[in-house]
Parts: sequence; C-alpha cells; structure tokens
Amino acid sequence: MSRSPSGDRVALWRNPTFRAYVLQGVLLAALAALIGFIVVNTMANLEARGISTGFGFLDERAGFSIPQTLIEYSGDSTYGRTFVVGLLNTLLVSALGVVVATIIGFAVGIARLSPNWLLARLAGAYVEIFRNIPLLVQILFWYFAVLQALPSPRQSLSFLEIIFINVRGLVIPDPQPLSGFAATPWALLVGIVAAIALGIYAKRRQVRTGKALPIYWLGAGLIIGIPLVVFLLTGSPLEWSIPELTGFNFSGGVRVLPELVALWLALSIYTAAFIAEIVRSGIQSVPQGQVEAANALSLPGSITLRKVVIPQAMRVIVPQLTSQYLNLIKNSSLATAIGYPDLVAVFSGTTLNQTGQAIEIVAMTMAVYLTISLVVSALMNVYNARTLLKER
Amino acid sequence: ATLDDVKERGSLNCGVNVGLAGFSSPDSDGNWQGLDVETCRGIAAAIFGDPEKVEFTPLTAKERFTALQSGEIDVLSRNTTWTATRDNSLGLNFTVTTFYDGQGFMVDKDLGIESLEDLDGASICIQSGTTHELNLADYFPSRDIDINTVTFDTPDQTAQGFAHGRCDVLTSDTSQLSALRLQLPEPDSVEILETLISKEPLGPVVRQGDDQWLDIVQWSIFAMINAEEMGVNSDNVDEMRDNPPNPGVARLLGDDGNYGEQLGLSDDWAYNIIKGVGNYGEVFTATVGEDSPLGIKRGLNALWNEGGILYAPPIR
Amino acid sequence: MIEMKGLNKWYGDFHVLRDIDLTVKRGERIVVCGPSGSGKSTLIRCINHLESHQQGEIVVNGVAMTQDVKRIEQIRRNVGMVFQHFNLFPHLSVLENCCLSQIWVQKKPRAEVEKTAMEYLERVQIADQAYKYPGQLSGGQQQRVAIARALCMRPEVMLFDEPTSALDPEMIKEVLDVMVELAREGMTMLCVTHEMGFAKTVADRVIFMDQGQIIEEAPPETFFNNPRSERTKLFLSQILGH
Amino acid sequence: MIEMKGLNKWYGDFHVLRDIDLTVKRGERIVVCGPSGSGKSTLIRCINHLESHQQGEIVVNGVAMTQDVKRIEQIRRNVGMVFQHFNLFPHLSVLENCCLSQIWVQKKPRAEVEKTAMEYLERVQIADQAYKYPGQLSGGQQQRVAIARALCMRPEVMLFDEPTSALDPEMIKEVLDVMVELAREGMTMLCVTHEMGFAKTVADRVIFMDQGQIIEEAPPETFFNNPRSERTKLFLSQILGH
Amino acid sequence: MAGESMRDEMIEARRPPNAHRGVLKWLQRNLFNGPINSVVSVVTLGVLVWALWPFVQWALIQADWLGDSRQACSGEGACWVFISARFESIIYGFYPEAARWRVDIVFALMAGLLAWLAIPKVPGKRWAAIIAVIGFPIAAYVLLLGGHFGLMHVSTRNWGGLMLTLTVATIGIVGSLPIGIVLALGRRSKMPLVRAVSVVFIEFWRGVPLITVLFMASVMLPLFVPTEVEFDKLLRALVGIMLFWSAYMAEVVRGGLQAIPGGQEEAGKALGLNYWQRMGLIVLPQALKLVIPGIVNTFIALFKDTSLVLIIGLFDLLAIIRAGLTDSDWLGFATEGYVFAALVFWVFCFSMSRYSQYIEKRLQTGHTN
Ligand SMILES: Nc1ncnc2c1ncn2[C@@H]1O[C@H](COP(=O)(O)OP(=O)(O)OP(=O)(O)O)[C@@H](O)[C@H]1O
Ligand SMILES: Nc1ncnc2c1ncn2[C@@H]1O[C@H](COP(=O)(O)OP(=O)(O)OP(=O)(O)O)[C@@H](O)[C@H]1O
Ligand SMILES: [Mg+2]
Ligand SMILES: [Mg+2]
Repeated sequence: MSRSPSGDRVALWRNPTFRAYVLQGVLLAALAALIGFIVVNTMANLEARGISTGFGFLDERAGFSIPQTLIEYSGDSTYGRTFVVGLLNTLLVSALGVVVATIIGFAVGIARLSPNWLLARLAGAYVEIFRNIPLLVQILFWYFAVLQALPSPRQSLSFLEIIFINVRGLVIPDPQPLSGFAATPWALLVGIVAAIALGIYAKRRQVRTGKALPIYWLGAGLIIGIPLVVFLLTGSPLEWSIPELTGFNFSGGVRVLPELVALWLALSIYTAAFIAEIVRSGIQSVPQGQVEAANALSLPGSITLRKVVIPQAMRVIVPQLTSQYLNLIKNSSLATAIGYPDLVAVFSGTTLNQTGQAIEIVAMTMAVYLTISLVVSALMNVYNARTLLKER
Repeated sequence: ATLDDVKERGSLNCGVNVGLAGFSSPDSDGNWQGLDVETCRGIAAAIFGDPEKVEFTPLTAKERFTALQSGEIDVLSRNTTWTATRDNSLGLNFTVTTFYDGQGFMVDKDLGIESLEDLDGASICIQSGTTHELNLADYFPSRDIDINTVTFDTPDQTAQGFAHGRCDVLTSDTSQLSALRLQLPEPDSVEILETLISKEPLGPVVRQGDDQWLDIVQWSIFAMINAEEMGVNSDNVDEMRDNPPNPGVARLLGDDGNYGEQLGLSDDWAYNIIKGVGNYGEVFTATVGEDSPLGIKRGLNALWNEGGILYAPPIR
Repeated sequence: MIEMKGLNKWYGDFHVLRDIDLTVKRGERIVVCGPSGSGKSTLIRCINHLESHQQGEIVVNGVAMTQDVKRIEQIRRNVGMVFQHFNLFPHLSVLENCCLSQIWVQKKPRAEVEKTAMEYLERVQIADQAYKYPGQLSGGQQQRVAIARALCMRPEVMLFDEPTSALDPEMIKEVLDVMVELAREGMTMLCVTHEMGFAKTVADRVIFMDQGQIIEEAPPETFFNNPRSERTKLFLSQILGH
Repeated sequence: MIEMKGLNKWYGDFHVLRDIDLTVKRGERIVVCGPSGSGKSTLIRCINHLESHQQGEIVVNGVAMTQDVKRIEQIRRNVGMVFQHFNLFPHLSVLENCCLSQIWVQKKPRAEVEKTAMEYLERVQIADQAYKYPGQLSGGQQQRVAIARALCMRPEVMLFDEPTSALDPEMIKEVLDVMVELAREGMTMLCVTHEMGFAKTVADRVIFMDQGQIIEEAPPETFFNNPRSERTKLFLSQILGH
Repeated sequence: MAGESMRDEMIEARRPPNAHRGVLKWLQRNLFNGPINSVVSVVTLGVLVWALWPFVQWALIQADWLGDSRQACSGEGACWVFISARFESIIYGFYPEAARWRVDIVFALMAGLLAWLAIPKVPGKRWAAIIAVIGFPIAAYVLLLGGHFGLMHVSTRNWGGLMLTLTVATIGIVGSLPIGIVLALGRRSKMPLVRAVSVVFIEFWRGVPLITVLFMASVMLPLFVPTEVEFDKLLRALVGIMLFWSAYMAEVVRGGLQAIPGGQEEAGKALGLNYWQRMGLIVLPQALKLVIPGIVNTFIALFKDTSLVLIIGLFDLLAIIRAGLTDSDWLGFATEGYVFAALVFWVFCFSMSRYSQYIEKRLQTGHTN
C-alpha cells in the first residue's frame, strides 16, 4: 500500500493514503463513541426516573376531533390515526405551498431582471418586504386579513348556490362515490402508465427516426380519456353532496378551511421571496452570450427565457431550491399559530399533551420530517442530475 | 433528593406558563407575576426563607411534563389539570389543587344562546394542548350535538380567532374566559354561559419517588390556605408570631412544635411563606381576583367555610 | 443588402463607433480587421441589433432598423451570426440547437425542421454528431455546429465575429474550410477575423478599423500589398510578423 | 534535470501514456507537439504531479517522485507551470498573484517578496499593471502575468501547456517574445505548443506524440525538414497547411 | 468591385447626444414608455395608495403616541403607548436595570467594529479583524455575563428582547459559517468516510425542524448526558442553532465550490501550495463571493429564527412582545405588538440584504472567463 511507483519506501505518516485512513478511522471511532455515550446515558436516566417508554399509546383512543381530515377520522380513532391525519395535512399544505411558491418565486425572480423599471422595482420590493419579516407575523397577518375580508356564514358569497365563501371557509360540493366508482381510479392509473410508456416510446422513436409525436396531447388524452370512458361506461357512479346552510353553518359539501388558505398564502409568499433571489442569481449565472445567441436567432423573449435561459439556470437554482422546499415544509409547522391541524399541531401538540410521551412523539416527528426531507432531496437530486450538462 | 439539590443550587427551579394573564406572565421588568408564580415563591420562601430564591423556567404546554421528568425543573406550577393519566403514567405526582376551574363557553350576545344544546352546528375556538379538546369530545357527541373545533396555539390567538368571527363560541377555563374577554374590541357584546362541562383542578406537579419533596410542596400550599382560614396575612404575621392569638396560629408560625423540621425545613417555614407572599386569599385577590384586571370571583376557590371547597388539612 | 449611414455609438461617454458609412451588396464578402478594441465586434453586432446605436441609420435587406421589436425580429431573421465563443446552447443536443429557431420562429413542423437541420449539419460535415451535446464536441466541431445553426435560419447575410480565434490551430482549418465554401456559394458575409489567409482567398473587400472608425477599405490585394495608411501598415506588420 | 523511465498512465481503462522514456538536461528547451488527445498535456502534468501515474519513475532535479506529500511539494517548488487558460486567481491583484507562493510556500517577508515580484513583472513588461485585477487585463497580458507568477518561484524548470492557444493572434506575439527571451537565458523548458515558428527558433529538441507514445524525437531542423515517421509528416502538413 | 477608401484625418471622440436626462425624461423612459406600461404604472400606484392608506392612517395619523397606561389609548388608531411603556424590556429583556450600561457598551462596541470592518475606506482592517475575532468576544462575554472584575453576575435567564435576538443571531451567524464551510469541504473530500459523515450530518440537520432540535436541547438534554453535567440553556440553544444552520450554510457553500473551475486548484498546486492554503487563499475566497446571495438568505432566515429560543424559555424580541400581550394590564394590543416586531426585524434584515448587495458589487474584479 505504501509502495510508491518508483519503488522506495515512504514514511508511513506522510503517505496520503495512510493519512486518509487514519483520519477516517479516528472520525469513525469518535462518532461511534459519541452515539454510544448518548444512548447509554439516556437508557440509564430513563431507568432512574422511572419513565416508561414505548409506542403502545398509538393504539389508544384519541378522543378529540380535528377540523380537517383527509381520511376518515373521529374522536374514537386512535392516536396512530391522528398521526396519519396530521401528516396528510402537513403534506397537503406543503405540496400546495411548494407549487405556488415556485410559481411566484420564478415570476418575481424573472421580473426582478426585467428591463421594465417599474416591474423590476416592484419585484425587488416584494423580495425585501416578504423576506425580511418573520413568517409567524406574516401568517397571522394573512389569517386575520383573509378572515376580515370574508362575510359571516349567513351572508355567504355564493356562486350558483352550490359554492359558498364565508369566514369559515370555502364550501364546495362533495363528490360521493357510489358502488362501481372504484374502476375509475384504476383507469386513471392505467392512463398514467400508458402515457409514460408512450413518452418513452416517443423519445426512442424520435432518436431513431427523428420524427416526433405530439406527446403532450396524446399523453393528456390518455390520462383524461381512459378514466372518463371507464367512468361513463360504469354509469357515472358519482353523486354530489351540495352544501346547505343549516343553523350556524353549512352542512354537506367539502370545506376548505381559511386556516389552510392563510397558511398556504403565507408560506408561498414568504418562500417565494427566497426563491426569487435564488432564481435571480441563477439567471445571472447564465452567460450573456447565450441570450445574445438566442437574440441572433431571432427567438422571441419568452422562448429565450423558457428554452435557453431557465434550463441552464436550473443547475445553479436546483440545489438551493431544495433547501427552500425543505424550509417550507418545516415552516408549515407554524400552522399551530392559526389552528391549522398539521402534524405538529395535532400530534406533537395535542397528542403529546394528552399522553405525555414526549420522547417518542418528538422522535417520530423528527423522523417524519427527516423522511420527507430526504425524499424531497432525493427527487431534487435526480432532477439535478438531469440538468447537469453533458460533457466530454 | 430534590431538596438537597435545590439547597445546594441555592434556588428553586420552577416551571411556569410562558404567558397567561393572572397565572404567570413577566411584567416589563421581568418580574414574574400570577397565581402559579406566587405558589413557587411560597415554596422558595419555605425552603430558603426568601421568596426570591426561585428561577422561573417558562414552558410551553408541550414541554412541561418532559421538563419535569428530565429534571430541568423541580416543580411544575403551570395551570396543569390534574388527571388520572398524568398523575399515574407519567412518573409524576400532583400535589394540591390551587385553583378549581371548569370549562366554560363565551358567545356573542346577539346569537341568543341559552344552553349548550343551542350550539348544534356551531364552530368552537379552543386552545390546543389542554384537556379542553377531550372534554368537548366527551360532552357533545354523547348528546348528539354536532360541533366544529378550531384549535389555536395560544390564548390570545384563540381570542383573535373568535373576535374575527372564525367561530361562534370560545371555550376555555372560566378563569381564562374573563381574561380573553378583555382582549376583545367590544367586551360587552359577549357573554359567558353559566354551564361548565368539566372539572379542571389546577395545581403544582412534582416528580414521583421523592416523598419529602412532595410533602414540602403540598404543605407550603396548605400553609397558605390555613393562614387565610386563621386570618394570618402578610401585614399581621409578625404581630401574630409574637402574640399568637390561638394555638393553631402558634403551630402554623413555628412558635409551637417542630413541623418545619419534620419536613426538613426550618420551623419558621410557614412564617416565611406568609411574610414573603401572603396567604392564599391575598395572592388570589392580587393576581386573579378583584384587585386584578381579571376580576375573577372566589366561587369554588373560596374557603370551605365560606361557600367554596378550599379545605386544607390541619397542622398538628 | 446592408447600408449604414453616419452610424455613431457610445458606451456611456465612450465614443465607440464614429461616423461609420458602409454599404454591403448582395453576395459580397467583407473581412473586417483592426486592433483589439477598435470596435469591430460592436460594428457587426449593430447589424442585428445586439447593440443599439444612438445616431445614424442601418438598413438591412430593405428593412430600416428602428426600436420596434417586430422590425428587429424581421431583420434578425435575415441575419445569421457566428460568435467567437460559439455560444451553443449546452443543454440542447446539436440537432436541437439547430432546430430551435425554425420551430419557434418559423413555426414549422418538427419533422421538416429536423430534415433541414440535418442537411445543414451534413453540409458542415458533422451530421454524425447530431445527437451529441455541444460539451461532447471539440472546439472546431462546435464552431461548425454554430455555423449550421445560423444557416438553418436560411439567412441572407452571415456575420462572423472572430469565428476561429477561440480554436486550436488544428481546428481552425475545419472552420475556415466551411466558410470558404459558403463564400464560394455566394452568401453575403461580413467577417471579423485575423486569418489573413482567409481574407486573401475569399474577401471582396477588407475593411480596416481603428478607434471606432473605418480607416481603410480596399480589395485584399491592394490592402495587403499596398496599404496606404500608416496605421494599417503598422498593424499588418504585427499580424504577419510572427 | 528531468528523467522519466517506463512511464505508464491509465485513465480508468484508457491507456493514455505508454512507456514514455524521456530525459531533459539542465538548460534544454523542448517542444512537445502532436494531435489533440495524444497525451501531451497529461505528460507534462505528470512532471509536477497534477496527474499521478501508475507505472514508471519520474526524477525531477534529483528528487524521485513518490506519493509522499513532502516530496511532491519539494518537486513542485522547482517546477513552474503556465496553463493554456492562464488560471490566474481572479480575486487577487496581479502583484498578489505573483507573491502568493513566495509568501506561503517560501515564507519570505512581504517587502522582499514584492520586490522580486515586481522584478519579474518588469521582465515580462507588465509592471505597470501590477495593481490591476486579472479580469481587467487582455489575454496576452494575463498570460504574461501567469509566466511571471511561475517565475517568481524561481523554478529550475518551466512547463508550458499550450500557453498561446487561448490567445488572439495579436496577443500571441507578446507571449512568445517573453518565452523566447527566457529560453535565451538558459531556462530549462518543456513546452507543448503548435507555434512552429517558436519551435524552430528556440527548441533544442522537438518531441512528437501520438496515442500516448513518443513517436519521434529530433532537433527542429531534422523534425521539420526531414521527418522520419509517416504520422509526423501527415501532422506537419496539416499544421503548416493553412 | 467595391470602392476603395482611406481616411487620413482621425475623427475626434464626441460626447453622446443628450437624449436621456432630466426627471420628466426619466419618468417617460421608465414608467410611461408605451401604453401598456403606462397603464401598469398608474394601476400599480393606485393599488399601492389604496392598500397603504388605511394602514398609514391607523399606524400614524390616528395613532396614540404619548402616555404610560392603556388609558392613553383612544382606540381609533394604533396605540404605540403599549410599545413605549415596555420599550426598555423590548430592548434589554429582563436584564437588571443597574447593569444595562454593559449591554449598551457591548452593542456600541459591536456597531463600531462592524462599521470599522464594513466601511471599505477605514484603514486597519487587520486590527479590526483581530479585535473582532479575539478581543470582542471576550469583552462581550465578560460584560454581558458579569461575575468578574466586580461586575454583577447576570444569568442568561435574564437576557431577552432585542439584546438577546442580536446576541443569538450574531453568535449563530459567526458560528454557522465556519462549520458550514468545513462541512462543505468535507462533502467534497476524496475520503469516503469524511464525505459520508458530512453528508449524513448535513442531511440530518437540514431534515429536522429546528423546533424539535431546540425542544430536545431544552428539555430532553438532561436525559442524554450524565446527571452531574449541566449546561447553560442559552448555550444549548446556541449549539443547536449553529449546527442546524451550518448544514444549510454547507449546501450554499458547496454550490459555490462547485462553480470554481478546477484550473484554480491546479494552479495552486503548481505553485506548491498545500491543501489548506489552496482552499483558504484561492478556492474559498472566490467560492464565498459567488454565493453571497445564498449566504445572506441564510443569515436572514437565521436572524428571524432566533424567535424560536422561546422554546428554551428565553424571551427574544418577538417573544417578549408576545409576553407583553399577556400582561393583564395590556390585554388586546396584539396588532401593535406584531407590527412593531415586524418593523424591527425588517430593519435589521433589510440592512443585511442591502449591505450584501453593496459588497457583491464591490467584489466585482472584472469579469472572469
Ligand atoms: N458594454 C461596454 N461598455 C463599455 N465599453 C465597452 C462595452 N463593450 C465594449 N466596450 C469597449 O468598446 C470598444 C470596442 O469594443 P469591441 O468589442 O467592438 O472591439 P473589437 O474591435 O471587437 O476588439 P477585439 O478584437 O478585442 O474583439 C473597446 O474599447 C471596449 O473596451
Ligand atoms: N480525466 C480524464 N479521464 C479520462 N480520460 C481523460 C481525462 N483527461 C484526459 N483524458 C483523455 O486522455 C487523452 C490525452 O489527453 P491530453 O489532455 O493529455 O491530450 P493533449 O495531447 O494535451 O490534447 P490537446 O492538444 O487537445 O490538449 C485524451 O484522449 C483525453 O480524452
Ligand atoms: Mg471583438
Ligand atoms: Mg492539452
């Protein structure tokens, strides 16, 4: 190992390979020692304090209700189910937030570089305002601003008497699947698979023959068409529950909570300010020559942006964008401030209080966020790898 | 043992609420104030003879039990409801109820609500991390009343939600309702319903397995209640000690017997409490009662012989 | 084809083009040379409005240049440009680079576009690399792709801004060969270059610039063998010196 | 000065240097040429261990190259290198670029270091630009700074990796002039270049490489006028052709 | 064949035509160039006025400024009396009144040092840096904590308000940057284990919410360490914050490192510099400059996240204002409190953002290839 190409012996401690191994060995040992130390201590301390641990509490009856549940849930459900409900709510608002923040962020970031003075300044102001004010304050602002603007349930704004907007949220008709509906989701799945297969085929075909298929139209047709046909063939097994004002509130229909809207707005607008800065730096990293070349080809501005600038800026943008997505997801836990029932609110909030199993619950919460984050980074890394330039 | 740790450290670590009007909140100089806070000061006075030898650790609802379990604090005095689970399965012991509360409801006067049955279909604003959510889930479904809960993190956010019309009803401990009402733009437009749906006995908590420490906390509070019953207050305590009007006062203030020593404290422990923070009545009046903006009536928290249920074991 | 009259341009306070008058006829091949910083690039970049000028007129193929976006696009469609540093789009394959403008500007069907593109790629002898990415090609190959990309627009005029100076000596030849052939076919060309060999072979006229002005304008024989201005003589001695 | 024996190097499975034997004596000036990808850069980069080789020996100035960090540093201190793309440090001024290695490697006092640096900058006739940043200089100037920077280490050997091929024709002259002068002063030099004029003027020997091997090794007159291998003849015809 | 021509007289450089000067011209060029832009401009200005006017009226025109109790509040506009009555605690937290001069000194020192370091014209940067890195932390430690040289000891429990926010933010920023740099270098290391450890560290800290980290640090830490060990709570939070944000910083820096061409390192090698010299003198200065926007993004996020120290029971600026809202004498002034907090945070973050943009411009040393 320490033989050099020229054959003479090298002092062991000067050999870079040897050094590397020693350093790494020390690092590994230190890490193992630290983890061992923490584990041993925690065990001893838990023992000494007589604190019982375990995940048995997940099977106990929760006994409290949650205002927004994407799956069946009632006070009789278990804490385990509470966990799932909270998790789904977190995922919902995060997903919505990520989409909108990305859209606003790109728009503002691009606008900041616009030759239109007013637009550029407004975009700059947007960034400087929303980036520099604590998110909590912004969430509260949007929540109460949103609420303030809306009428009470009895004076609801209505659209065709089937959609209602009021201070309690947006109420829309709720589709109720009847028997036989189950075929439609399967058909949707088939449609998506078919569309992906078509995409792969089309790409191959294009490489081989140079001919392209209109894959977007065909794909959309497959994804929408197949389920639609199946839906109609099975006799349209769907019924709508129309909301109705009864007493205090609307019954029937699905309700979109104002908490969700406010949180979604606040998260999107706040994160978009950060994304805008990232997009700006990304675009500025694309060499000016690229835009000039596009101009020389007389490509219109929008095409230049979409086909030439943005794809190249993505290399710089994507890693930082990942961080912002993770931040958004984690920031969604500020939901507790306005009563949106996310994971932190219902699980490491209410459940923790009811059961007192802090260690387990905090550990589970951390694990969940960690998992979400790792999945997001993994996806973004895949995308990042695709944006990397093909070079020699 | 906890007492030794506390003595060695020279101060008591007491977990309190981050901010709850009347129970614990820091004033602009950082002096903690409120009923829960005075309880801690009383305990510190009993141990050290000095009510200021206490460090307050503000805790959120989520942290409170863990902080006590892990030893971050010696006693948790943070409007915590005494329930079987908490007492039995968390390795904790509740000591004495310092405040008898119950969950009540506040509604807009205009709605004309008279009983809880009228609340069918209503939205209810509630603060998370309390027993309130469980109480609602116990009470309404069993009576076939349909309600929607909207859960907030802190009391003032709950009040804001109610004020902005997010819900028809605000529910909380009655002690809180009066405070929350003051935060509304028009406090007179709402009313607090008579009906209470739960028992909420609030009191300090200690770790299980240290009986001496449990006794000290318990008896510090008993001393405050007994003092009120005997008419001993911070103004007259010196005089009472010098000329005890009766043997009960003499035992309380350490003129007779060695009750302090039995606890591991000095015999003038109760004197120190009353000298330092006053008797229960004084504390109540100043923090949540008539002399405070909250103006809560004594109600259940009056002495047993004055129409309430406050009843401390005798010192003898 | 191209007419410039009284063209003046400033960068801030710096007077970079001074009273330029130049007429290029259809099918003419012009080589522009001059010391570094003399405004050669700026001049040809004005022709497809990569730079805007402040005074004077430019008419390209009968279209007068104004600030109007439509007009500028119309002019650019007639003018192909090849940059010194190629400026290929690195995220697109060679073929896609060539198809881009036809698809988005001329809105032709993809199949047809790709056929045209392949033709031009063959013309520069690089059709076999069509599915590679620019980063996978050598400099000379990249520059040939850049030429093909510009040709795909079927421009009336081609502008070359030092198309060989970023290349290794061996690769220069590849590119010059292509340019010579284009010139033979009668393409109108304006070329900034120091390759005097090229100038001698194909140019109809050589233009020598210094300090933002056209100093001398002459057919190559006259220019190289019989330069009239002192400045030109000095410059030629340097270029041909080593 | 430099001795290579049985040098072999692979990139992965690709055999990039094959059985290279080469001896360079003190004060010798050697030009390396050959087609692109033939391993010229790799060869000279092995000399200061920017690339590590897998077989064979390299001895530089009496020091045998091993994996030993100290030895590598010792060798590098004796070998200056000038890169094709200059690789100046853009965040440091010209003077700081030149002082860096003396201050941190040779640990000399700053005043002395700056004096030496200014001397070398004068030598490459660029002392007046000492306080500018590289980004503010022309390519030729930048490459001269790069040479000065390497010289400041007072190396025994200078390696040049196509030092002029990133330059505009006018700037090539500046750099070649400096190199010619260095050669006259007797510096040991290894230079990868296609500037045949330079090779003819100053080289003691020309080495022609192809496919990772040394094909031909000869004094310039023989090499240019009387190449022995077919490969060399083909190559020379291309280079000198246009 | 086309004509020949030659110029004997050189044309003198002239001044550019005076086309674009003056306020009106400016307005025309920037706001009203074309019908669409004009409409956009007018509508935007209109919306701005429409949206801001009620706020201005509430916050300024109808506001109450003077007084010392809630009786001074008329209820028509904002009642800033709430802020002024609690102003001292908003600044100093619960720091004992008698010792507040110490806080003043520390922050005056910090402001002075920052100015010294930040304003390019002031000479002696090297000394400023030495003082900032060695002298100032010691001075700040001694002054703020006390307990030496006859200064009264002030426990970190009493720290709070803006002073705590600034302290935590400063230490967080100063601590997370170097750790982040080391992690970023580690992630690009050639040693698999070093790289693996860096990756795991970064992904872990980037993946968990800071709230849970602080929760662990504040109430669960005693479970992890032997019972005798005690850490100051603030210290625990600081360590948590530093580690957390260093992971973000590492990713930002990594982006910068990736953008530096390999030739730079090679040139460093050829000059005989060793690894740390190459990194410290060549690669990092360039990489960090490139990612200034990202670094500042992180600083700003960190600054605002100091609010989470509430979890360890300390009252930062935002928390102390919220605590004020629960003072039974001052119930119902939430809006004023939040608006004021937003304003203070904004001022600090905006200054950082602006200064960084200024630095970005200054560090431009001509374009690079
Ligand atoms: N954006 C700009 N702002 C200010 N000055 C500029 C700008 N672009 C170019 N210049 C200056 O204008 C002059 C002409 O530049 P141009 O690029 O046209 O020269 P050139 O003749 O093409 O030189 P080269 O042979 O080096 O490419 C130079 O002095 C240059 O410094
Ligand atoms: N990191 C690498 N991994 C794999 N192959 C490489 C690597 N670097 C260079 N090569 C290959 O090694 C061969 C020799 O490269 P080298 O750079 O030494 O050639 P060269 O003679 O300097 O060519 P040029 O004149 O183009 O600079 C080339 O075929 C190249 O593709
Ligand atoms: Mg040019
Ligand atoms: Mg090479």
